[in-house]
This record gives sequence, C-alpha cells and structure tokens, in this order.
Amino acid sequence: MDKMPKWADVILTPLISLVLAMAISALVILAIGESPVMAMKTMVEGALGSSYGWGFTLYYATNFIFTGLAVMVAYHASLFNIGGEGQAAMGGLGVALVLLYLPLPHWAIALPVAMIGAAAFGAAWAFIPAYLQAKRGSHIVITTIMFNFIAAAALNYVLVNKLRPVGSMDPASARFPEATHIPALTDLAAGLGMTWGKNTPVNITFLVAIAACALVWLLIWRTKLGYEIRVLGKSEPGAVYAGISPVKITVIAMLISGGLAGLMAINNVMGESERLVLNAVEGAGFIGIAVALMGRNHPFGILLAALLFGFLYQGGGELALWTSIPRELIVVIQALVILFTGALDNMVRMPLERLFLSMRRTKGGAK
Amino acid sequence: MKIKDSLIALIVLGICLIWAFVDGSAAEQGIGSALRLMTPLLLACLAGLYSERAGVFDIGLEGKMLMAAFTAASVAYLTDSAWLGLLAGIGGSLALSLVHGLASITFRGNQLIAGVAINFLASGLTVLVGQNAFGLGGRTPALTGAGRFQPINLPFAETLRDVPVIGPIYSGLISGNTILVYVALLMVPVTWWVLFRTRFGLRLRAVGENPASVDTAGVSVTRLRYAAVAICGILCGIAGAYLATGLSAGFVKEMTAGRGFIALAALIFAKWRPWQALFATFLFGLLEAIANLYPNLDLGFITIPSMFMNALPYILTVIILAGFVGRAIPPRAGGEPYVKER
Amino acid sequence: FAEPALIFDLGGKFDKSFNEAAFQGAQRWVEETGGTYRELEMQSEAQREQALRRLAEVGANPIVMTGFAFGDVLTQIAGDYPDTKFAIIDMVVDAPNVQSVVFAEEQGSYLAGVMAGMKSETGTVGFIGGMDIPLIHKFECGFAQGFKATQPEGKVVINYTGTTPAAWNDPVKGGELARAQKSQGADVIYAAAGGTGIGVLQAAADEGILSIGVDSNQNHLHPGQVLTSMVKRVDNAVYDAFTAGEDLVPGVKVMDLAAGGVDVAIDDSNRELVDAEMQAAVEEAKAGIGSGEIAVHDYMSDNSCPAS
Amino acid sequence: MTVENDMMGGRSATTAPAAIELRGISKAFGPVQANRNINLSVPKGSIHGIIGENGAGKSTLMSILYGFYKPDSGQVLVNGQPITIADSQTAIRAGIGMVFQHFKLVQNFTVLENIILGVEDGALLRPSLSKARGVLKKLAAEYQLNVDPDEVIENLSVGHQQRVEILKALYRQADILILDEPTGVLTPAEADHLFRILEGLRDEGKTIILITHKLREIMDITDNVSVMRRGEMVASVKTSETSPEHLAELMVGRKVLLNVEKTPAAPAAPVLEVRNLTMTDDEGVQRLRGIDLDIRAGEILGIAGVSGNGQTMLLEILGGYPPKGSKLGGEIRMNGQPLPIGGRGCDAAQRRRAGIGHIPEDRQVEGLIMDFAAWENVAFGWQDAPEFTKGMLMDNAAIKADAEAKMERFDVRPRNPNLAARNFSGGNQQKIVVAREIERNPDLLLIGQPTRGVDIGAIEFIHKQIVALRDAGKAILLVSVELDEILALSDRIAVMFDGRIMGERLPENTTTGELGLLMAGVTDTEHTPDDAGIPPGSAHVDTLPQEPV
Ligand SMILES: Nc1ncnc2c1ncn2[C@@H]1O[C@H](COP(=O)(O)OP(=O)(O)OP(=O)(O)O)[C@@H](O)[C@H]1O
Ligand SMILES: Nc1ncnc2c1ncn2[C@@H]1O[C@H](COP(=O)(O)OP(=O)(O)OP(=O)(O)O)[C@@H](O)[C@H]1O
Ligand SMILES: [Mg+2]
Ligand SMILES: [Mg+2]
Repeated sequence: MDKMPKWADVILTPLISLVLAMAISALVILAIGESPVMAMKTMVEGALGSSYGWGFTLYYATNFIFTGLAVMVAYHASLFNIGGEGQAAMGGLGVALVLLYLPLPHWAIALPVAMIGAAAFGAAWAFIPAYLQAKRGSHIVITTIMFNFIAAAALNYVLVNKLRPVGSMDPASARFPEATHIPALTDLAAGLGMTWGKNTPVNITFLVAIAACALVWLLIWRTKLGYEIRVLGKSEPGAVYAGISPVKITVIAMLISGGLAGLMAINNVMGESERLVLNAVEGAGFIGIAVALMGRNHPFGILLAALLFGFLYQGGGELALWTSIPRELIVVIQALVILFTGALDNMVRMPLERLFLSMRRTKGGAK
Repeated sequence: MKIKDSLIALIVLGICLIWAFVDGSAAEQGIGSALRLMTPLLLACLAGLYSERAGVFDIGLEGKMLMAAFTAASVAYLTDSAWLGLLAGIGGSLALSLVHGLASITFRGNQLIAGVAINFLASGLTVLVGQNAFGLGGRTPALTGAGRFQPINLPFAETLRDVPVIGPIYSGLISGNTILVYVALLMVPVTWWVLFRTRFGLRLRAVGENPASVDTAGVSVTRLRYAAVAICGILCGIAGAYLATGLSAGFVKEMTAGRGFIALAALIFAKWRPWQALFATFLFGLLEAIANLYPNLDLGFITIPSMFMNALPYILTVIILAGFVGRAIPPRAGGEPYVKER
Repeated sequence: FAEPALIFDLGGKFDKSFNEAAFQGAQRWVEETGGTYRELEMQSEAQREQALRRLAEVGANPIVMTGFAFGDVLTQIAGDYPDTKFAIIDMVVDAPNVQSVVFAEEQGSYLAGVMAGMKSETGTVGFIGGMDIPLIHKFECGFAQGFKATQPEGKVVINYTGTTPAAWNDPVKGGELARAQKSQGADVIYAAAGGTGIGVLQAAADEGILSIGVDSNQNHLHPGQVLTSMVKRVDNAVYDAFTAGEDLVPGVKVMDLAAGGVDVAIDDSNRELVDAEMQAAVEEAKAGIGSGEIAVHDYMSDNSCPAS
Repeated sequence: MTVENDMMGGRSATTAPAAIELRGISKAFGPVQANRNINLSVPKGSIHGIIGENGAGKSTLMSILYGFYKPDSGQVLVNGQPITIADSQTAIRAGIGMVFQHFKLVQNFTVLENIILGVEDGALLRPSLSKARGVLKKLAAEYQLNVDPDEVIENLSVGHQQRVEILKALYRQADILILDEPTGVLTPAEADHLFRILEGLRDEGKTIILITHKLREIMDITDNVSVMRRGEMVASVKTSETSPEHLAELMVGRKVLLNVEKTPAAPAAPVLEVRNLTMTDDEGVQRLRGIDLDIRAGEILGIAGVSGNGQTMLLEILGGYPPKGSKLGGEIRMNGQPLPIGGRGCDAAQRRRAGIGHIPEDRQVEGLIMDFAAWENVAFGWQDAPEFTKGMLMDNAAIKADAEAKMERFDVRPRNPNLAARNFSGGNQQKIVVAREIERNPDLLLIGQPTRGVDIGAIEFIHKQIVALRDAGKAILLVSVELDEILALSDRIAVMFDGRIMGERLPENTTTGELGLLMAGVTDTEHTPDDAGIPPGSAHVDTLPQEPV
C-alpha cells in the first residue's frame, strides 16, 4: 500500500522539485544583476529550441547516460564506483589504439571493434579496484579515486610521449582514419532527406546509448546475473545463503560498470573529436554519479536525468557563449537541480504524501 | 589487532627514518612539506570523521573546503585580518553544512547526492560571487601582511637549532608553522578525547552505529547529527581558511584541487579513527612531498617520467591499502537517514 | 563593418596566463578604437566547433582563438568560411584564410634563463610547469639553455605540478614545489603553470628567493622579489589581429624576440634586481639571438632539449 | 465479538490507580491503521500479558507508551496522572522502561557504555562509567543478571544481550517494564530465569507488560492478559479465568490446534551421513569437535541446544557455506555420495543441486531479501532452477505464477506477490521461506529456528507442513532452541553442547529436564536431583547407543 499514487511519486515530485530549483536559480541570476527570464529563454532556446540545440543536448546526454549506467550497475551490487572518470578516459585510449593501429576499412566494422576496445579498457581499469575490494576488502571508493588520478597520469604520458604525432604542439593523438568516422545523426537525417542538427556532434552513439539503457535494464531486472547482482547489493549473507559468490559478482559487476564507462569514449573520442585529446572525459564521470543517483538507479531515470544534464550543459553553454553571464552560473544551477531533485526531494514529497493521504481519508470517510 | 591498527603509523615512521638516514636535509624539508600538505587533509579528514561517525556520509568535504577558502580569502582581504577571514571561512563552510544537514537529516534525503550537490554549488558559487565582487575571474586579490596567517617561531627554536636530532625536528619541523597547523595537530587528541571520553562522543558514535538506540535512550538523533555536521563544517572551514590564508595568499578557483576526495580516502584508510587519520593524511602528505623532491628519478637506464612520479602517491596508496590495511567497516548506520515510520 | 571576436580556451579568460593576456590585448584595442568585439569562453571540447561556426555565421571577422587545442577543429572548418579570417595562437594551421601566430617562447625563456644564471648564487635554479605537455617543455628548454649558457655547471630542478587540469589551479602545490626546489638549492624559480604560478611566486617571496613570472608581466605581484617575467605578447597578437580586421594577413606569423613577441619585463618593480651587468648580458643575448649567433633550440623541433 | 473489558475497569476503580492506563489510542502508519482506539489498564504490581497475531499492533502500542512513536489520538495516564509522552526521555522520567523486540543496542559498544547511554552523569564518561559499574554489580547480584560489563555487545549471545537491555531499564530505575517478545530468542532455561526475575520485580511492586507469542508463558506468569487483533484490543481477561485454547481463539478468530498431530515415523535408508565433522574458526577456536549424525528418509532429527554451541555452524556447513576463514575436517555423504566440505565447488548452489533445501535461522538476514518483492524471493536461492530461467534470462512470469500458487497454498497474507518481503509480518515472511524450501521437495531439508517470533496460527501451519514433508519420505534436520518445538516435531533428538553431540534421545522417552541437563553439558544424568517435571526413571533410559565422540 502506497501513500500516494505512483505518478505523483515519479512525475509530480521531481517536477515540483525542478521548479523549486529553477526558482532559486532565478534568484541567483537576479542577485548577479541579470535577467532570469532572458537567461531561461536563452537556455531553453539554445538547448531545445532548434535541432541544432538538440544536437548538442543529446551529445552531452549520451556521455552522461554511459557514465550514469556505469555508476548504476555498480550501485546495484552496493559498490560505489567513483572511478567512471578514469574508466572513461581509459576507454578513450582503447578506442584510439584500436582505430589507429588496426586496419578497419569501414565504420560499420570500426564501431563494434572500437566498442570492444573501449569497453575492454574501461573494464580493465575497473578490474583492479574490483579485485582488491572482493579479495582484500580494500574500499572501492578509495581505490577508484586513486585510479582516476593514475588514469590521468597514464593518459598524460601516453598522449605526450607515445601517441602525439611528431612536431605537434597538441598533446593529442593523430586523427583517426577517415574510414572509421561514424555517422553523425545529422548524416542519418540527411539520408532520410531531412535537415536536422547540422554540424552537431551527436552521432549514432546516442542510439547505442539508448540500446545500452535497454540492455542494462534487461541485465539488472531480467537476467540471472542481474538478479545475483541485486541480491549481493542487498545482503551479502543472503547472497552466500543463495549460493552466489560475492567475489565473482563483485568483480563482474565492476567489469560491466567499467565497461559501460569506457563505452562513453565511442561518443566523445570516436564520434566527436575523432582523435584522443587530453582530459577528453571532462568530468562526465563525476556527473554520472549525480545522474545515476537522481535517476534512482534505473535506466529510464538515468535517461531522463542525462537529458536534463545535457540540457543544462548545452543551455548553460549557450548562456555563457552569448550573454555576459559567467559560465559558473551553470554550475550553480546544476548544483541546485541536483540538490532539489536528488537530495531535498522529500521536502516536496512529504507534504504531497500528507495531502494525498488526507484526500484518501476524506474520500474513504465519505463512502 | 593492535599491531595492525598501528601499521600505518609504523609505515609512515619507517619512511621518515629511512629518509632522514639517507638524505637528512632533504628529509627535513620533505617532512616539513608533508606536514603542511597534510594539514588541510587532516582537518578535512577529521571533519568527515565527525560527520560519518554520526552516520552522515559526506562526499561534500571538497565543496565545503572550497567555499571556506573563498570566504576566508575574501573577508581576509576586505578586513586585512586573517582571523576574521578564518571566521568567515568557518561561516561559509557551515552554511553548506546546514544545507547538507537539511537535506540528509531533516528531509532524509540521499546523503551522497547532497554531497555531490554541495561540491557543484561551491565550485560555481565561489567563482560567480568572486567575479562579481573582485572582477578577477573568481580569484581574490593577493593577501598581504595581517591578511595571512604567518609562521610562528616557537620558543627556543633558534637556540636549539644546532642540537643534533632534536634540533632539526624541533626547530626545523615543529617550529615555524602557522597557527592552523598546530590547531590541526591538536585536533587529533582533542577529537580522540571528545569521541571516546565524553558523553557527547559516546552519543555521537552511538548515533552513527544505531540511531534507534540513541532515540530510545531519550536523546534526539536529529540534534546530535546536526551537531556532528556542524563540527564537520567548522573543521572544513579551518581547512579551507588554511589553504587560502595560510598556505597561499588568496583564493584561486578550484584551489582545493581534489583534496576533499583525498581526505575522504584517508578517512576510510584510517577506518574512521582520529590517530589513524593523522597517520593516513601524513602518509599522503609524505608521499606527495617525496614525489615533489624527486620529480625525475633517473635510474640510469631509464628516466621515470614526471607523470609517473606525480601518480606515485596514488599508486602507493593503493598498494599500502591492499597490502596492509585490509577491510574497513564504516559506521553501521552510515549513509542511511534515520526513519522511524515509513 | 564586422565585429572581431575572441575565443578563450578552457582555462578561461582569467587564467593568469595567456588567455588573460589575450583578453588584455582586446581591451587595449577597445580603449584605443572604441570598437566592440565578441568574446567566448569554452566549456567543453565539443563546443569549439560550435563556437567557431556560430561566430563565423553571425559574421564576426576576424575570429581570434587562443590555444593549440583549436588547431584540429579549425583545420576542419576554415574552408567552410572562406570569407572569414581566423587567427589561431600557439598553433600552425595551413589554410588560406588563417593566420597562425606562434611565439618563440624558447627565446624569451632563454633570456629569463640568462638572468637567472646571473642572479643565482647557488648555481641551482628551478622550473615549475603545470601539466607535462610539449608547450611547457618549450619554456623549460629555453630557460635551461639560457641558464646553462651563463652557468655551464649549474643545475636546473624541474617539477611538473600534476596530470589533470587541476594542475593549472593549485597554488598550494605550487608553493610546496617552490619550497622543495629551494631546499635543493634553487634560488631563482621560473613558473610556467597558470594559477599554480601564483603560489610559486608567493612561496618564493615568502622564502626570500627570487621567482620569474610568465606570459603577462607579473613583476608587480611581489615587487623586488620577482626577478622578471617572461612576457609572451599574446595581447599584441590579438591587438594586431583586431586592428588588421578583415585585412588580416594569412600565413604563419612568428612572434619572436625580434618581432617583440616575447621578452623579459623590466620595470619599476624589478629594476633594483637587474644591475647593469645583467642588463648588458640580456642585451647581448638578444643581439646574439637576433643575429643568429645564438641558436636557441626549440624543444618542439625534435622533442628533446640539449640543455637537460 | 466479545469484549471482556469491564473486569479491568472494575478493579482499577476500587484499588489504587492503574500504573498504566491508555484511553482511545490510535496510530496509523500511512495507510496502515496499526492501532485503533485502544483502551488498556494495567494495575500496579502486576504482570500483564499482551498477545496477538503478527502485525496486530502490539509493538506499536508499546512503542507509543515508550514515546518512540507519537499516537495520532488518545491519552496516556501513568499512575493516574495524564501525561504527554513526546519522546523516550519523558517515558524514562515517568519510570517506564522497555526492552524492544529488536534490541536497541550499539553493537560495538561495551555493556557499560550501552547502559549509560542517555543517562550519563555529567559531560565526562569516566565518572558515569565507574558509577554504572558499581550499580551494575549490585543489580547483577540482586537479580542474577550477570554480564561482563566490559564485553562488547557483538560478542555476547542474544540471551546476554537481552540481559543488557533489562539492566538498561533497571539502571534507569524503571517502575514499569515493557518486554516485547523477550523469550523469542531465549532457551527455556534462560526464559525460566527471566521469569523468576520478572516475578521478583513484581513482588517489589514493579509493573510488567509482557508481549509474547507463547501461550504457555502467558499462563505461567501473567496476572492478566489482553488480546489484540488487527489493530484493535479485542479482550482483556484475568489469566486465571482463561485457557490457552480460549486465548488462541480470541487471537486468531478460530480454533487453533496447539499440539502437533503426527503418526510414528517410518524411517527408511539414510539420506545424510556426517562423520567426524570438525571445524575451527578464523580465530583458531574449535567450534565443532567431531560431529556424527545420520538422518534417514522419513524422519525428523531434532537438534536441541543452547544457541552458540555449534548448531549454526553445522547448518551452514551442511548448507554449503562454512564461515569465512574456517578450517574443516570430516566427511559428509548425501544419498551415499560424498559432498565437498569447504573449498572450491562447495557452495549453497551445489548443495541445492544435491537435493538439500535449507530454511535458515535468520529469515531477515539470510532467508529473504527484505527489499525484494515476495515473488522475487520465491526464486531466491533457486535462481538457477530450470523452471525459473530461460537461458540467461529469468522467467519472471513463471516465477510470479509459482509465487502466487505458493502463497495460496501456504496462506500467506496479504496474498500480494508484488509486496516487498519487508512489508509482511514475521509469520508471513517465514511462510514464504518455508513454502519456497518445502515445495522444492528436497531429499533433505535443513531447518533452523522455524517459528522464531511467529504467531501461533502460523506456527500451527508451519509445523503441519514440516510433518507432511516427513510423511512424504523426506529427511529433515531441525535445529531449534525451543524445546517444546523439538519435542513436538522430532522423531529423534540429538543434543548439542560445545561443538559435540552430547547424546540422542527419543522424544517419548525424555523430558525437558533431561534435555536441559544435556544442553548444559551434563552427560551423567544419573545423579540428577529429582526435578518435578521429570517422570521418574526417564533420565535413565538411553534408547540409543551414545555416539562415539
Ligand atoms: N515503523 C512502521 N512504519 C510503518 N508501518 C509499521 C511500522 N511499524 C509497524 N507497522 C505496521 O503496523 C502494523 C502493526 O505492527 P506491529 O509491529 O505493532 O505488530 P506486532 O503486533 O508487534 O507484530 P509481531 O507479533 O510480528 O511483533 C503492521 O501492519 C505493521 O506493518
Ligand atoms: N519500520 C517499519 N516499517 C514498516 N513496517 C515495519 C517496520 N518495522 C516493522 N514493520 C512491520 O511490522 C510488522 C511487525 O514487525 P516487527 O518489527 O514486530 O517484527 P516481525 O516482523 O514480527 O519479526 P520478528 O518477530 O520475527 O522479529 C511486520 O509486518 C514488519 O514488516
Ligand atoms: Mg512486534
Ligand atoms: Mg514478531
């Protein structure tokens, strides 16, 4: 028996929270002497007002979907993977190595191969923390934080000393061969005779991300492995009683998690920059934590949260690009959205529950 | 059990001793550097310790420190007083603690999300407000004179300088730090004492282990947790103020540079205990100081690249953690809001 | 008449480094001409192309961008806007409508090295870079050459702050590195590390040793305690580009010592530190570089440095 | 519905004011009405029992009295004075102490620290601790409640933990003591000891409220008893004027069979053979010292013993998951085939494949995933079973259908497979576990504490199912600390003490007294002083040869 209808819980509550976050954001904008209406308009138009805006919003969202799913899968095994940043960076390395050194004649071949490379490198980077957690009890939060730093150092080294073309100033790999460039969504639209999102970075990885959401949902709630992951996440003694090996499941869950984080590289490295640059992940690994938690560790929630963050990123980018509002305002708005929808949600939910309960009481009393 | 508990201490002391033996003067400088690098980590780590011991997990240490660094530097600049700056730093950090408390105690929200939000909030607000106030892209103007905490020379530091062993340790390491370093060091026994020798500490630990036990003993869970979160805010405030007005001379955006996360790692490393927190944070400081002093290890046949030396502290941390420290069991009620009725 | 535009790299326009210098150049142009310009700050890699295209499409001309990271994107899109002129700083892009402005940081750093060599009593100086990337090695290598030219037996202690972008904004670590270098004997420290450098200069001043600033003139930060600053006149490059407007000349523009692109700053804040002898040595080095007598090796040419 | 409530009112009107009087207490948890307009009067200096099915609202009512929950409406009077109990502090000051069903102890604190928590004298601990140490010594002597004041709670047995809870209340000088299912986790000896203490307290003039599912205890010790059903108080009677059957009927609303009906066993071939099983834990303490057991098809072997004597480990080893870091020895055969003991290839899944089912001792920690829906719990442990899977996928439709069928057959209420396990009452949670394991039709079923904290209606049902499985020719190993249960269900009884089997008895030839001695490690029962409960001569009958140790 629930205190209020499901729609009120999953739609009404976040919506009101979002409105509250936006209201406070408006106050902040006022406080720095700018117009909230103008700011809101710029953001919404810039992110959602045209196929161009959507092209960017979806591009960012794609990154966050992968890192969000990564956090989610680990979370269901009650592992807090803060290492998405490093795993995604390593995924980028995997993509770069595959695309630069394997002769891949066509993107349709390059894509799956690069996906394997990305997932393998991301998973490999998650493996040591996972193994140490499972076997030695080394806390995964520490080890994944450390592995983020180590990944950054490793990439710094590889890009500067190994992958950088001779004479280039830029600590970045060479461009990937033309044949391996995956189609952008705008190309697909053009194939269908439409003009959509010209010159936007969103590419078919977005579709891969949607598929990943579905697959992760399937994995967690429909497969035996997912069942075992969730059992372990809820109760380790329970898992042992049920004949599930905590060591095995811990490692597998983290490998999947790292692999998903690594897959993000398909979007930003293979799809957008078409070469590997330094700091390509740009904090998406950390945003993934917020996205997963706000999405209530459900792929559909993650999809929505990722879109929301994509919107904030792109809308905020537009704001910073075309108005005098500093780009940090966006960070503040993001913070408020995370705070209100993710952590202060009960501030809205509790009164709503009381409202629905009393409504039910009066109705119940009448009959 | 006991040996395992003091293992980090032994490792740290061992490194120091070997270093002092191999290269005395470098060790003196390095250990001094480690002490300074340790101080913000230690304060933040103890801050987290209070909060998490009371059952409120805090990944917002970074944000609280950053906010404190900013408010401390701003007020120190405006008033030309490091002490007022310190107060402001504490105030700034406390404000975020209040947000954390509101979200995770009063409204029983997700403590981790609240922490993430606080990190974002601090990162954005500091630059936004700073740019509005000073127009330097979020930086505060450089602090001078009374706007900064100056090193204090302890009594007899000069006279004892040439005494062997004691001289370098007392005059070189212990003396000549800013007051906040001593505050941080003092906070270790104080925290231990508060936690394990006072009524408040007993209740605080109890509320992190089993809040229902505290509730049924007639003590308010909410008030205790708020108190813990507030102490966390104060300590993060000191840490941030030390960064901006002790170690450097003003605020630079994102100047905490991940120290809040390292402090969090140290807290787990220390298994939520004050003395171990001292050694864990000192270990981080020490490893960084070593990497700073030997940036390009030339082994003859191969020169270790700087990136590797930069990553060395993190690599060693993982090795020590996996090799010697083992399983860390967090406070049992940690991370979960106290809900009586669902 | 089209407005010019300036795009800052991820570090932001107040990076205490070359973005800030670019900003100052634009400001100077505004003050002198009363004109207006558009400016953008990047927030993510994916925005580079967006920003360039949008600016080109709204008719901004010329479009100036700071940082090598734009090189790749500019190569891709310059052809799409043949009527727009672009200027890119710190990178060579071969396109008919692009001016590539490259600085001879090694030459300016060489001069800084010479001054450090004259000043150092211990025979040891320090170099602190932000991230370990080729551009910063260019500074490091020029500095080391200048120093070794003065003190052939001297030693340069080299540190890099870190491997993440945080390395550019960590004054605390910068300060500790400076102290570590001092303990190794360094008495002049050259910082090429953005916001981290502020901590280096501060620590050096606190410790009573000298420091050398970078990019813009930082002598005033600690008067009498900053030996000099290796100024990289990004401001001039931007100013020139804005002034040239649509007539911006494509091709590679080398901003070396001779062109006034790099220099060491001597002003009221550090005049007392620079005695006549040092002044003469600097002038001599300048002349030597100008005449080709002194060939300052560019790290970028072969990824190695003869002086270290 | 008969409400026999006037008796209490009459009494309190003529004598001193009642220690506790509740008037019209109501409490809802969201949509659940846990207490509805409850009236209750408890005379001073009496022991008052409260009974009711799982989820009837007993714990809620008492928690309101203790200030843990706030009532939605109603009034509380303590010693005739109206009082608003806003929090537990108020309750403690009013002289009320409570021992909760789930102990409210800090696991990694010492006994002393737990005792003083909330009632420290002054800001420093040292004086409080030394004072408490003194008081504790006196209380221990007075009430025979011995516990080591410096021991950490997690190292104490549940029985001792409960002593700490009682000491906590006494230390707070409680005049009114509420105990919520105190005997659920106690051995008979411990329970008897507790009751002597309670009687002593009553004789001192203290008032005691006792919640229990065991009617024998109600009949033994209480003066009055109140019955709750579905949030309402349905009756309050004098204990001397009622009978267990009557109470059971009041509670459940129908006649309940209080004794297990079973025919004599017809044991066939041995199913499980255990030979010289030893186990040393990770701290080097030997916990099992050579166990030999045989269980045959169609019989129930009951293992009696005070908890902590190795029964849990025996179950875990047989269940395929010995405690981490333990060293094992000996031999286990199932249907003649040797089973691995520890190491690779030995886990719970392997045991299930070998035909072993397992109802674990702790349903909430091991037996169920509390946050999973009931239907998901039906596949718990059997997630590999072919009928629940389609390749790598789980066949959720099949699992749900199976869950619905099981819930139907086992009368799990509410019959909602989508409800999380957490939201079922203890008895119904246990029915889900029992249904899952029994319906698998295992050759051997391991059962630990099948009815702990379960109401009588559910106990009756669960016992029937266990007997039915035996009658279907399956072997059953039953571990319980409830001697009544062991005696009622077992065909043979083995007593465990200190990692050994002390002896085997036939239920019809032994008594609780004799078993109690064996459980205490006394093998030589010849010199036992005659106990009132032991029929003469029974202690001498050794029906089975003693197992070699
Ligand atoms: N904290 C709570 N939040 C929500 N519902 C609760 C809570 N505690 C109890 N309930 C519900 O209130 C009702 C009464 O529960 P209560 O614990 O009082 O029963 P009980 O009689 O003590 O049962 P048992 O014999 O199993 O101990 C049940 O339906 C239960 O689900
Ligand atoms: N915090 C709670 N929220 C919701 N329901 C609760 C809560 N606590 C207990 N319940 C429910 O109240 C009822 C009685 O719970 P109680 O705590 O008395 O334990 P129980 O289920 O009887 O277990 P046992 O007696 O075996 O320890 C059950 O339905 C339980 O699920
Ligand atoms: Mg109960
Ligand atoms: Mg119960």
